[in-house]
Amino acid sequence: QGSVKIGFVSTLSGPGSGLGVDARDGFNLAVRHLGNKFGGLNVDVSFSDDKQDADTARQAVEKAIKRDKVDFLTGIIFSNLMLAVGDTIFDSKTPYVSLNAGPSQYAGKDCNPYFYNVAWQNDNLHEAMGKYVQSRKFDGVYLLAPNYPAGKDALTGFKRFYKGKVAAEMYTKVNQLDFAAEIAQIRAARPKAVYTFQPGGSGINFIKQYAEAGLLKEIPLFLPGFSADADVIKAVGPSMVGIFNTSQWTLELANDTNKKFVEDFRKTYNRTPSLYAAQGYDAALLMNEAVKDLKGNLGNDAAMRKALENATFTSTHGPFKMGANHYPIQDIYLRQVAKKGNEVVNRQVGKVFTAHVDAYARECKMK
Amino acid sequence: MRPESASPESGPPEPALLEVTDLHGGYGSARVLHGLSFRVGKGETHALLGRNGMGKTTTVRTLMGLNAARSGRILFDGQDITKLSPEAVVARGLAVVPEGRQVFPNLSVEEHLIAFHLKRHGNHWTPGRVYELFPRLHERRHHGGQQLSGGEQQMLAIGRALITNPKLLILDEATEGLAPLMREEVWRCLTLLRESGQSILVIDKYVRRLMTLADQHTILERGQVVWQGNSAQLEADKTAWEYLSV
Amino acid sequence: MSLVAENLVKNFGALAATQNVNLRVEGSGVHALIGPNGAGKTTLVNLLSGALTPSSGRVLLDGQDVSRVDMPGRVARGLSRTYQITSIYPDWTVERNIALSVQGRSGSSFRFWQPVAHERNLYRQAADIAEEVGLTSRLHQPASALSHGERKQLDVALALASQPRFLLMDEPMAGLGHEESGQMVQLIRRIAATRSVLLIEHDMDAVFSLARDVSVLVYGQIIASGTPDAIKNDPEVQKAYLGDDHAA
Amino acid sequence: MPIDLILEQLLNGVQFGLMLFLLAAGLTLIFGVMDLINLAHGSLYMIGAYLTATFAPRVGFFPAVALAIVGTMLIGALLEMLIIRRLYARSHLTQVLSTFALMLIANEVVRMLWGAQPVALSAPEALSQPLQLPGFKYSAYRLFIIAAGLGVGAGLAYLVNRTRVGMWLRAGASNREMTRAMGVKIGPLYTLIFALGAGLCALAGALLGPLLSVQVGMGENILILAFVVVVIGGIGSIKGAFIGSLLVGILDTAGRAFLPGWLSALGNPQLAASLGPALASIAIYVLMAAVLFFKPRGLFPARGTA
Amino acid sequence: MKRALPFLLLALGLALPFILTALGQEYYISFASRILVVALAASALNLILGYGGLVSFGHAAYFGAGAYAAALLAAKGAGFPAQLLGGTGVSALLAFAFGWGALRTRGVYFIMITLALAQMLYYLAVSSASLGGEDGLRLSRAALWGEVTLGDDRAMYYTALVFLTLGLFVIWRVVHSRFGEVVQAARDNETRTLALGYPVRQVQLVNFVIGGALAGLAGVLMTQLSGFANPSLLSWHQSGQFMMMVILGGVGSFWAGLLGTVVLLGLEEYLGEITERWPLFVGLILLGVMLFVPKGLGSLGTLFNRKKEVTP
Ligand SMILES: Nc1ncnc2c1ncn2[C@@H]1O[C@H](COP(=O)(O)OP(=O)(O)OP(=O)(O)O)[C@@H](O)[C@H]1O
Ligand SMILES: Nc1ncnc2c1ncn2[C@@H]1O[C@H](COP(=O)(O)OP(=O)(O)OP(=O)(O)O)[C@@H](O)[C@H]1O
Ligand SMILES: [Mg+2]
Ligand SMILES: [Mg+2]
Repeated sequence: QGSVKIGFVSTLSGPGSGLGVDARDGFNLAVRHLGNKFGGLNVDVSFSDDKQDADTARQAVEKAIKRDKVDFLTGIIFSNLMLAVGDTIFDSKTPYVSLNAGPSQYAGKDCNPYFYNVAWQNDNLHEAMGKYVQSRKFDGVYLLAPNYPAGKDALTGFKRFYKGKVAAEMYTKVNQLDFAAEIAQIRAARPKAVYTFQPGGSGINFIKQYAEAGLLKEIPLFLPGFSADADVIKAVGPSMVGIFNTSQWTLELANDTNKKFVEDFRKTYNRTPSLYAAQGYDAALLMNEAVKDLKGNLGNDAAMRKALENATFTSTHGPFKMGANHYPIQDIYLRQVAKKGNEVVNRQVGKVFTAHVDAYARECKMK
Repeated sequence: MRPESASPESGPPEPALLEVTDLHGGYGSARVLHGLSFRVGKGETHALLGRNGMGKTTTVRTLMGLNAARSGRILFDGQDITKLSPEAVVARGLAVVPEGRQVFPNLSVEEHLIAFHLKRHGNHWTPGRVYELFPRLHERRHHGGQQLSGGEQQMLAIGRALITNPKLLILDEATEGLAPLMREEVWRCLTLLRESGQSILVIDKYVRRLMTLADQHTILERGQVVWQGNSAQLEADKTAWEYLSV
Repeated sequence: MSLVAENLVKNFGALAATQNVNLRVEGSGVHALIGPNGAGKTTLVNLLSGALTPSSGRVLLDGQDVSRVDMPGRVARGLSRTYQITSIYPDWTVERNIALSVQGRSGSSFRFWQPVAHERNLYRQAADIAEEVGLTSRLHQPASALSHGERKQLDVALALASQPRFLLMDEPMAGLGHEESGQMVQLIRRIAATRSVLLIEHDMDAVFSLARDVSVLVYGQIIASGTPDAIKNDPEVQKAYLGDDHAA
Repeated sequence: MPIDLILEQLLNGVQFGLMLFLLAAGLTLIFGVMDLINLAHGSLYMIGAYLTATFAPRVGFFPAVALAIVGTMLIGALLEMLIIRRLYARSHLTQVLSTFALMLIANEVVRMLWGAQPVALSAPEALSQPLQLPGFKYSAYRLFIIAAGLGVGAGLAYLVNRTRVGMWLRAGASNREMTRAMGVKIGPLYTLIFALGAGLCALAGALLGPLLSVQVGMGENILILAFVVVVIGGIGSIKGAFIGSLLVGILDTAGRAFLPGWLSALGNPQLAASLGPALASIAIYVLMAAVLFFKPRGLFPARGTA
Repeated sequence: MKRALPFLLLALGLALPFILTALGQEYYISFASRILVVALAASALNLILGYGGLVSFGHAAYFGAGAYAAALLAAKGAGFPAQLLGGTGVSALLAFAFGWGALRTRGVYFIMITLALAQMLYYLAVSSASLGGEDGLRLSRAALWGEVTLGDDRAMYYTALVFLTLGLFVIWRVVHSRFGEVVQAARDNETRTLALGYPVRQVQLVNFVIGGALAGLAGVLMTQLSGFANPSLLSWHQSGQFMMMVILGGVGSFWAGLLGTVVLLGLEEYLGEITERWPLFVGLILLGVMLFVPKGLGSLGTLFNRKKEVTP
């Protein structure tokens, strides 16, 4: 009996490893739920650590392709690493199922038949928050992001849907530790709301300090979902209560897949799942669906592509639909951090987008 | 080689302060000391002589516990100190003015004297007394060790050893680099120390001067004792002077 | 052939280590500089050799102002020095130590390609110089295994190997035993036969047997200059430096 | 810009500087005084923060800080006796690689014990209300950090410059053998001081934890800043580290707070928005390069040490 | 034995792809190329650090600058030779400028100023949109001859092997020349070297530039190996890694760069395969080596050599 080989290359050590580990755990859980079989074939996953370094990622990917001859690749968290390994993967014609990285290049002009994304296009959550903040009609929003292209993209995404007044657009250092200066500026500028994107540790630093400064009660803070998910809540604690954020997935989504995922994830790993875990889970579901559709016949390129493009299954956030550029077309929800019992979690408080298509899809001419 | 016999008339042996027996040692695989024996009596001033590279400094380092002895025994004040660490040796009452001064560049003159001051053995030496001995140091007391002239550093090294109020003071080329007047100062000071009952082991190239200062002399040649005796015997013995090739 | 200090001043903060020193070292032979500890002798050597820049005043080498010329520049003009506290390459063999110095005066050191080990003449000259200072038997030993006295000899060898016309020697006898001191005196005499040597030394026997002229530095100032005999009998010098035992 | 805001930003700068000083103080003590380059310093900082985060929910913040300090000091002492003491006599480079190895090990051990995700640590309730200063309110907790930084600075300066222990330490740094030959028991002394340095790391970790993410590897980027501070000040000088950290803190904060404003006042706001933070990111490195260019041994070169 | 070593190594290098193919481990050809490229950069650092005694903690700056220069040139359509020249030249210029500033300082201050200069470059690359920010620049593999491009594993491997051999040969000649003698003298006793009449700073600067240029060359090769230039090539982690390799290999022993790279990358690769906790084991092994072989693995070789290599 054949098996389906999967290369899972992710950030499993170093400061960014929290995300990679969550995604991996979610992926593993799905594999277990499927009885270690995708469409009847045994699942054989090899994990490797990219150390959040582009060249290490490229090497790991090459190894998976050339040595392990994998049928699918997945796992990369960070978009800059994705872009570094993309060409290698596409040249080898191995389908890649992205469980997090959603660079605009691959959504638009560089879209590729071997790239499939179950998570989002990077701008999605920013856009959703832009739309929600717009709907609240704030008079003056303070925008803050780190000074590098991804930071600027985030604010561009936000402004694509937010058309109101921008109190200020401020760029911070990459990997910034202390935000006292920025917080003082914000306080002095008296905006009606603050939107920021700060990746990784800087994000946690910012929220902790914003809360510590007592500003959370004075000026509401809006964040993209990945800056206010279970991992961040665990790190910051109850002072986060009240923060709004947007996400394609929430703990409370009432479909069976999600219920089972959340419940078992908690049981197995003894922590609340994050959206990275949900995305990892979804990636496995997509692969399973495709293999099922192919009836185990993985060799055929065109058939594989068709199977992945047309896969229909219930993901952790409901029925999954792949767009023409291989990025999901999905609903995006509004969440708010709240106390539930003696736990602090993200509550689902609304829906911002229904069947949202990303902004780059138009530019994609899929070959 | 066998030590030239010191004459039997040198009197009954005083209780020895330091007694070195058949000492072997060196640096790693390089053997320098080949079975060295000598003794320094209480209150005695003892000179260790020999040409360059004969093992005088190595002997001192081995006494201080800075080099490990390969075999042999060092008794100090009745206790075996052969295997002790340098700090334990100092605690027993040895102090050294090392070859090459080795003052601490990042400590001021005053700090050298405060930091290592040990109150014991009658508590004779204090920073104040050291300044009396070397007024020049007093002028420079706030200067760092590195800013001192060569001679000033030498004075400081002596002061630093005295301040531990040792039972046995070891001076390895303590007058090196000192101007004649200053050198005289040191000799004068050693004479005073000697008169006050301080035991001293001294290494110096001014053999003539040592003859007026030291009670006993030991000459080293290639890590072995080749001659021992008192100043009068040294004065008289031609073979001894050959070892020193003066 | 002349080395001249002209109104040299060097201040370390408030301390005037060199105060308006005028000194002239000329022709072959030994010019001794003596003075109490801390008088500023080493400082003067540092100023003359270019290790320190003067606060004011000039250093003239063969009539040319070299005050702003760096140490390598002065070596190229034939001025070398030894160190009071020996300064050598402890991990290198004696031979390599000296060869390095020979190399400095025999062709460019910006040669990247020829293996230096093939330059036999460097090592031949090094061996000659080792012979001259009495280190032949130690030629292939690492300098770290030399005794204190031998290191002094090596220090002199390094200076000699750079073929100086002027040699500044800062206490070459310090730490040498009687025999070695004697050898060093011979060596300096030989060196000084064709070169100009400024000798700093506290060993008065050596100074008076070698020097043609003697200058006395006290508190940064030259208080006397003259022939050895004149200096020996100068009461000022006796009071400041020599003490009684060298009188007459 | 209103004067109050300028004052507040200055205070922010001082505060950020003292945050760095808490870490830099221990670093300069170990690095300048014991002549040991310790890359694992950041790991001890991390351990301090994790221990505080672990104890705080059970015993409250301040007792947790005390426990973390004691715990980290014990770990430090153990580390010194088992490994670090073999490194003093070695070259700086050997120390770099060995302590880098320790850092890898510490990261992995912490990950095994606490997991890969960041853990929570909040400021104590008692310091949650801002204090009214003339002109503006300021976080009580950040004021507390300022006080702690000043206290640590004064204490260390006294220890190193005024006490005999400090003199022994400095002597040992320049010439270990001679210091032993003067009767100083360097072994236990260094264990003690290393533990003290570890304690300072723990204090820094505990106090910064409520403001910064407590996660694996948290010590590494901040360690670089601490090194910058130490080097600007002059290695081994507590005073230097203090002034250096204030300079870095104020420059960094001012760069972020004022530079974009000034640049846009000069013209193109678009350019200012991106040039400002770019300059701010490298400002402290420019400062360090400039200081070392004109004063190659830092602002306050410790006497006689290289 | 000692004379034969380089030739044995070269023979092994030439044969390696065939051996790997025979073993069915073709994937490791590309891994071996990476080792060769990184070893070139590490050996260049060994020239500065090991022989020159200057601990440069900003070596990634020259490595990364070479890479970015090559990527920019490639985007303009320049071929491989132009990229090599351009990358090496840019790094040499950069090393000249940085070295000129940094050589005023010594010891730990030198470590930190080189770090600072490299960090500036890093932040420049991260925040500059025209350099691609975090994502960096992508480039397509250059043509070597005819149809063969450097995208081919073997072509890349042998290209890297040629340049590593060349680089090591240059370093060997430099180290054993008159110039190299002065470089080492300045490391062991700077004051005396000045007093012997050597222009120490100029010599060190030239040596620094040679090292920087070789690192730039390695950077160019790196872009061809990986297909991109990105900020992590400039980061302090990268500088640190080069340093670790040289120290592990044995500072100032000729093979330090190669040895350290093989061992460190090999360990990471091997341990990464068998356990997720690889950093723990890498750490333990490095610590063990440093405690028991403090002068680095290269010093083990001197057990067999009569002539002692000199280490600072
Ligand atoms: N660190 C060392 N390693 C190896 N050999 C050494 C070392 N230090 C000294 N030696 C050797 O040990 C021998 C004795 O040296 P030592 O310094 O004890 O002589 P010394 O009598 O004090 O001479 P000096 O009068 O020149 O100071 C010499 O031959 C010297 O070469
Ligand atoms: N770098 C420095 N900084 C401050 N003071 C210094 C420095 N170098 C020397 N001095 C001071 O300058 C004076 C002259 O020192 P110098 O070393 O020239 O004396 P010297 O005549 O060579 O003495 P000696 O015979 O003892 O070697 C001394 O008082 C010394 O303390
Ligand atoms: Mg000696
Ligand atoms: Mg002097």
